[in-house]
Amino acid sequence: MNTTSLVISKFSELANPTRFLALSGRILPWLGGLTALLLVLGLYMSFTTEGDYQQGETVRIMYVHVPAAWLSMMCYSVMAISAIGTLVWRHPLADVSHKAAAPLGAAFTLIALVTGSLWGKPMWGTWWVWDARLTSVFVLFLMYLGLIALNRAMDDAPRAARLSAVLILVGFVNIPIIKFSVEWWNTLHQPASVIRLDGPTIDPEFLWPLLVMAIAFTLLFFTLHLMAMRNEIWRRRIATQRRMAARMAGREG
Amino acid sequence: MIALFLRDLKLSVRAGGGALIGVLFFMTVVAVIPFGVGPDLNLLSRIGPAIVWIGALLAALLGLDRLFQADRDDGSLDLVLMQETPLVLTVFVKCLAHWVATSLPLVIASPLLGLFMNMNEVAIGAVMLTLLVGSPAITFIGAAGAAVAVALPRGGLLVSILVLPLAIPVLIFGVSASYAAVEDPAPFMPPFLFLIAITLFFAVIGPLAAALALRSSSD
Amino acid sequence: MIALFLRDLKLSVRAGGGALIGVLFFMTVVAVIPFGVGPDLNLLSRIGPAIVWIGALLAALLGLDRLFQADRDDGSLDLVLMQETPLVLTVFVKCLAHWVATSLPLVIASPLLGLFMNMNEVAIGAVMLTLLVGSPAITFIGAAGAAVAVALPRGGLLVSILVLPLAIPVLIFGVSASYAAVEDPAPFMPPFLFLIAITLFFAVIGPLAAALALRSSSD
Amino acid sequence: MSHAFYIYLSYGISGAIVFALIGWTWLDGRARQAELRALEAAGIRRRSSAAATETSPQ
Amino acid sequence: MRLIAEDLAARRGEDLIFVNVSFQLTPGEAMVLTGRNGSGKSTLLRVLAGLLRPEKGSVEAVFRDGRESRPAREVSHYLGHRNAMKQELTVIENLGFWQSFLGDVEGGEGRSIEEAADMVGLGGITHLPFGYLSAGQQRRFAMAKLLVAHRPVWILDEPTAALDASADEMFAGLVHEHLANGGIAIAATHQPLGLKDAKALVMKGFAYHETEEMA
Amino acid sequence: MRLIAEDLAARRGEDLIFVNVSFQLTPGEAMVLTGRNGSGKSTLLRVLAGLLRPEKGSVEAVFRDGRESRPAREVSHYLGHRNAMKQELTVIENLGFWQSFLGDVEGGEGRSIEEAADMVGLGGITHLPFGYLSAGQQRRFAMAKLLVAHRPVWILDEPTAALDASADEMFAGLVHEHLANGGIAIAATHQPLGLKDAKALVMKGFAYHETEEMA
Ligand code: HEM
Ligand SMILES: Nc1ncnc2c1ncn2[C@@H]1O[C@H](COP(=O)(O)OP(=O)(O)OP(=O)(O)O)[C@@H](O)[C@H]1O
Ligand SMILES: Nc1ncnc2c1ncn2[C@@H]1O[C@H](COP(=O)(O)OP(=O)(O)OP(=O)(O)O)[C@@H](O)[C@H]1O
Ligand SMILES: [Mg+2]
Ligand SMILES: [Mg+2]
Repeated sequence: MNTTSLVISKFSELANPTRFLALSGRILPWLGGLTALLLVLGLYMSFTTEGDYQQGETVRIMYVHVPAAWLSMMCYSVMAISAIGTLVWRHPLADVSHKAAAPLGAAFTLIALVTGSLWGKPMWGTWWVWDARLTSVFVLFLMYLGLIALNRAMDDAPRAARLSAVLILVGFVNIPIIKFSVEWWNTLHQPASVIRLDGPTIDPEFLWPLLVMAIAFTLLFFTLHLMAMRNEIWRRRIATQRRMAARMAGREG
Repeated sequence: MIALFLRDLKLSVRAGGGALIGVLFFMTVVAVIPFGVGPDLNLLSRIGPAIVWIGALLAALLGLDRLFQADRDDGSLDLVLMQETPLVLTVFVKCLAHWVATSLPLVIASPLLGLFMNMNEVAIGAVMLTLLVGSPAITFIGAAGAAVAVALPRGGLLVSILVLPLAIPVLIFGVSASYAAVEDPAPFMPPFLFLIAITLFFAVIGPLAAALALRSSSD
Repeated sequence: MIALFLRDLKLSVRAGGGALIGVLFFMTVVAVIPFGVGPDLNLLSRIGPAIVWIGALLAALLGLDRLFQADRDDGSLDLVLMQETPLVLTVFVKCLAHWVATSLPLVIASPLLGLFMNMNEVAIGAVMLTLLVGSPAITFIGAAGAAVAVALPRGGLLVSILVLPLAIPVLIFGVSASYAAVEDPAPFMPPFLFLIAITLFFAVIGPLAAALALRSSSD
Repeated sequence: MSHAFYIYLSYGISGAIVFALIGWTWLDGRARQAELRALEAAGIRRRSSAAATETSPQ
Repeated sequence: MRLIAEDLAARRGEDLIFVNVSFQLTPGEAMVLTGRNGSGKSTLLRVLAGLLRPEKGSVEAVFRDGRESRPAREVSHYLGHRNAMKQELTVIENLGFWQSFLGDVEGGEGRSIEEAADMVGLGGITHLPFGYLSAGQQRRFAMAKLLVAHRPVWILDEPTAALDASADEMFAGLVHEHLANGGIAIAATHQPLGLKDAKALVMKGFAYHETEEMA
Repeated sequence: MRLIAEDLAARRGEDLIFVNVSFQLTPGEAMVLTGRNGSGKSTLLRVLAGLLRPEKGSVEAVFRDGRESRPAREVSHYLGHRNAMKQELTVIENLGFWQSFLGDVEGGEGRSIEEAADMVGLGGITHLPFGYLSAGQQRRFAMAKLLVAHRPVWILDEPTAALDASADEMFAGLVHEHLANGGIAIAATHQPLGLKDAKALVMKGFAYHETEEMA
């Protein structure tokens, strides 16, 4: 059998992860530095601005809560796009992408849940209510955990990637539910005041720190995502090489 | 296709005991709740529809994970995947058979449970109707989970975790339609129509996703 | 024996089961409830213990039927049956492994779920304690059912008729002990002691019956 | 409990989660690279690097 | 009708199992696959049956001199290691199900269940539950499944494992008749199948270190 | 140690499968069981392994000239049609489990897992999940199971189904070594096993009409 032709035909594909590693290695320091800078700036701004006359000092929780909540949804969207990449183009990087993103999404969702609860206690008088917004976020958290569990339960990486891609796409219905739950059902939770069609209705006093923090969180997500993807690629390489080593040993022995 | 439907029906009656274990579990749930809320008949009849719906939802999960696994284990799944008939259709028929074998008995048993929960006639009728319309949605969405579970040697709990979050809307609209039928101000039709819409939606999405998962998990 | 215990544990953790999944499953079930009965915190805390117990029962039932079937299908059961070690002991160890893999995580997670259901500290403690003591009974009695299921390839129906009615007393005593801990007049100890008695009884009867069924089923 | 308590707690927990995330990703990467180096040292080279050098002149 | 496989390559998990497998079969031709354990026979058959997506290449059934082509899986029977029969159902129920589920592909007609059972030498015990049969009897009825619905291509994975000597002959007879009627058969085997004039393909297995460039 | 089967009879469902089977095997002896499909080979082996209760008769392993006897099942390995290995676990985990679960019977010692894997010709891939192996590789590891724990009696049901030619030799070698160490082996088979000097027992199957008087 002619093996060189195969090596060549596969070479274009293989170039992808390799090129990705090289490229991301160059970008990462810059991205990380920018993230750190913006995070510091955002934190500074969120502690120096005025409090709200109605919500008092607790409005500062918003600067963490809202970016984390946005990120929890954005992360899922990133995963959904990668899932399409897996199913339609069968791109190995897409597999890696949504596998690496799931723990990040779970973490951001957890932050949104925790800060939301901590905000709810002084504002609503309770840690937790079962309203549509809160519950749909909780469901999102469970879906992240379910996906992580699914990925861990299978050691055949390409197959696990395809299956979780199907699930990610089916679960995407939850995202619009989270986004619009405050409008479809009447809940305790705030309706959107920043991202809406007729422009933000929020006081610019709060808008600036919020925006800076949101950008900082987004960059943080991308930094971590790139790092996690690199880790995942390395993990697969190691696995393949281990198998190969064992098989070669088996042949010679 | 009819052959497939009949075979699956025969199998679940003969081997799984699907119908009975579902109904029994259902009755167990309903029997235990009064311990929690106490013998307050008013309260019971108030939460009745919700309990019946939750019981039905949980009962539908039992056995769902084996929907495709049994076929994989004996090699039938291979032959099914090879055929010209669209896989989506095959999955759809399998879902129907599963629904008839496990959920339909629940629907039929629900009036009895409504009586246990001291619900009035209208409420019982409404619960039965919403169950009849809504429970297929659970089966369809469950099929997607079961198809994913085929790749796993023992799907069990994982399937339910993947499926339950998606089943929540069904529960919400089913329960609210049942309540709307009893309480005057709320109209019955909007949530009920929504329920129908969800079922139709899942009847398309579920088999599609399941077919996709089956194709990509075959090895 | 320890090897068997570890293997069964590994299998259920590896194959899409495992502690994480059990807890997740439980959380999903609990998260579903408020959608049904509505976000009334008082009501939730009242039905809380019952819900947690039902969730545990369901989690125990899912996958229990495959306890011996998986071993029979791949031929391991034959080898297990041949050994000198008493079969009762083997069954007992398998039950323990199944309990550790699926029920114990639930027991450990139950305080968290209690919080979600807005239960107070005493109720949470009581539920946890009763679960710890009562859930093995469900596993043991389920093992007998699973063994019968292996014996009768078409005995599905029989199993469900066998297992659930026997599990109901466990559920009832567990739930009523939990409530007794919260509500003043009712004493906690009598139902709790009863629960312990039931568990001990089933810990003997269950494996014995299962061993008997397995021996007479082999073919 | 004052509002400050809730504010600092929420910043504290968020910070902890973020740091845990960063730390885990970082350490994971370090561990993977170490493993790769160990494999390299054991003489198992990726075939592709060899293949790449073989085929690139063509 | 011809069966054309072109430049097939397949992987299992992360490892390439074979590359560059090409062949053509015309009506009446058979091909026998041999090779060491783990050399990729079953993998190739599953690729032909459309159950594994090939890494590269294609398998097609071409009709009317290339003017029409269909995926090979739609015109094939696949008999794998597992029998695809339900233990709980009787043989009649099992075969009846496959007969009506599979249906006939144009160009031929399936036999009746009793006739098929007679042909595999087990007429008269079709009323037994499948789980009550011996290993060899189960395998024979799995072969009867090939007869109850018509498919021009048979893909067989170690069909005669568990069969006794007389059954080997019975099986060779079945395949010869199928070939005589213009069928095509591909079988992986470790035992002589008694098929004369069959093409042979020897799987070598792939040296693993040559294929690792993907990771 | 001797293995003594006396006047065995067994039924499956309602039908008697065989009657009056008696034999004795002493250390170093092997017995090969042949017969048509469905003639009762597997049934006899399952009776010997204590998995089916005989209708009549007994099977015993006798030690020290009859002064001590144990049920044959406790001193036997049984290799049936199914491999008794878990798809989800790696080969090491599978073999390790059986090694410590089965333990050694006095009079011998099991080999280490790697050694056993080498002996069946598959050293080096024991870290793979069992489900990833080809049919023949799975069967070989099922044989390795016989080596990791010591049992004087081996009961083998079609051990070489799915094995390639080189594996047949490997298997014959294993059995010969076992016999040379004072073991006993009983195998049902349709293929020549390459065992010289083995006793032979041909199962006839019981003509159904002859047994109806029992019903
Ligand atoms: C655990 C409880 C909570 C969860 C899971 C949660 C979840 C979310 C989510 C997902 C968003 C993003 C919505 C969007 O982009 O449209 C959001 C935004 C927001 N949340 Fe929460 N939240 C919780 C509690 C609270 C509490 C207690 C408050 C304050 C009283 C609050 C105030 C806000 C505000 C002001 C926004 C920004 C809305 C906007 O301008 O778009 N949240 N929350
Ligand atoms: N579980 C069962 N219940 C009832 N009858 C059975 C059962 N298993 C096997 N039989 C019948 O017992 C007879 C002997 O079966 P057995 O499996 O011993 O045959 P065998 O000699 O091993 O055949 P093969 O070569 O096909 O493996 C067969 O006629 C079969 O139909
Ligand atoms: N599901 C799987 N995942 C990963 N690798 C697999 C899987 N199934 C098989 N393999 C590997 O693929 C290779 C080829 O297997 P295959 O089953 O095609 O061999 P075979 O030629 O049929 O062997 P046999 O004669 O033993 O049946 C083997 O090395 C095996 O380890
Ligand atoms: Mg094979
Ligand atoms: Mg046999």
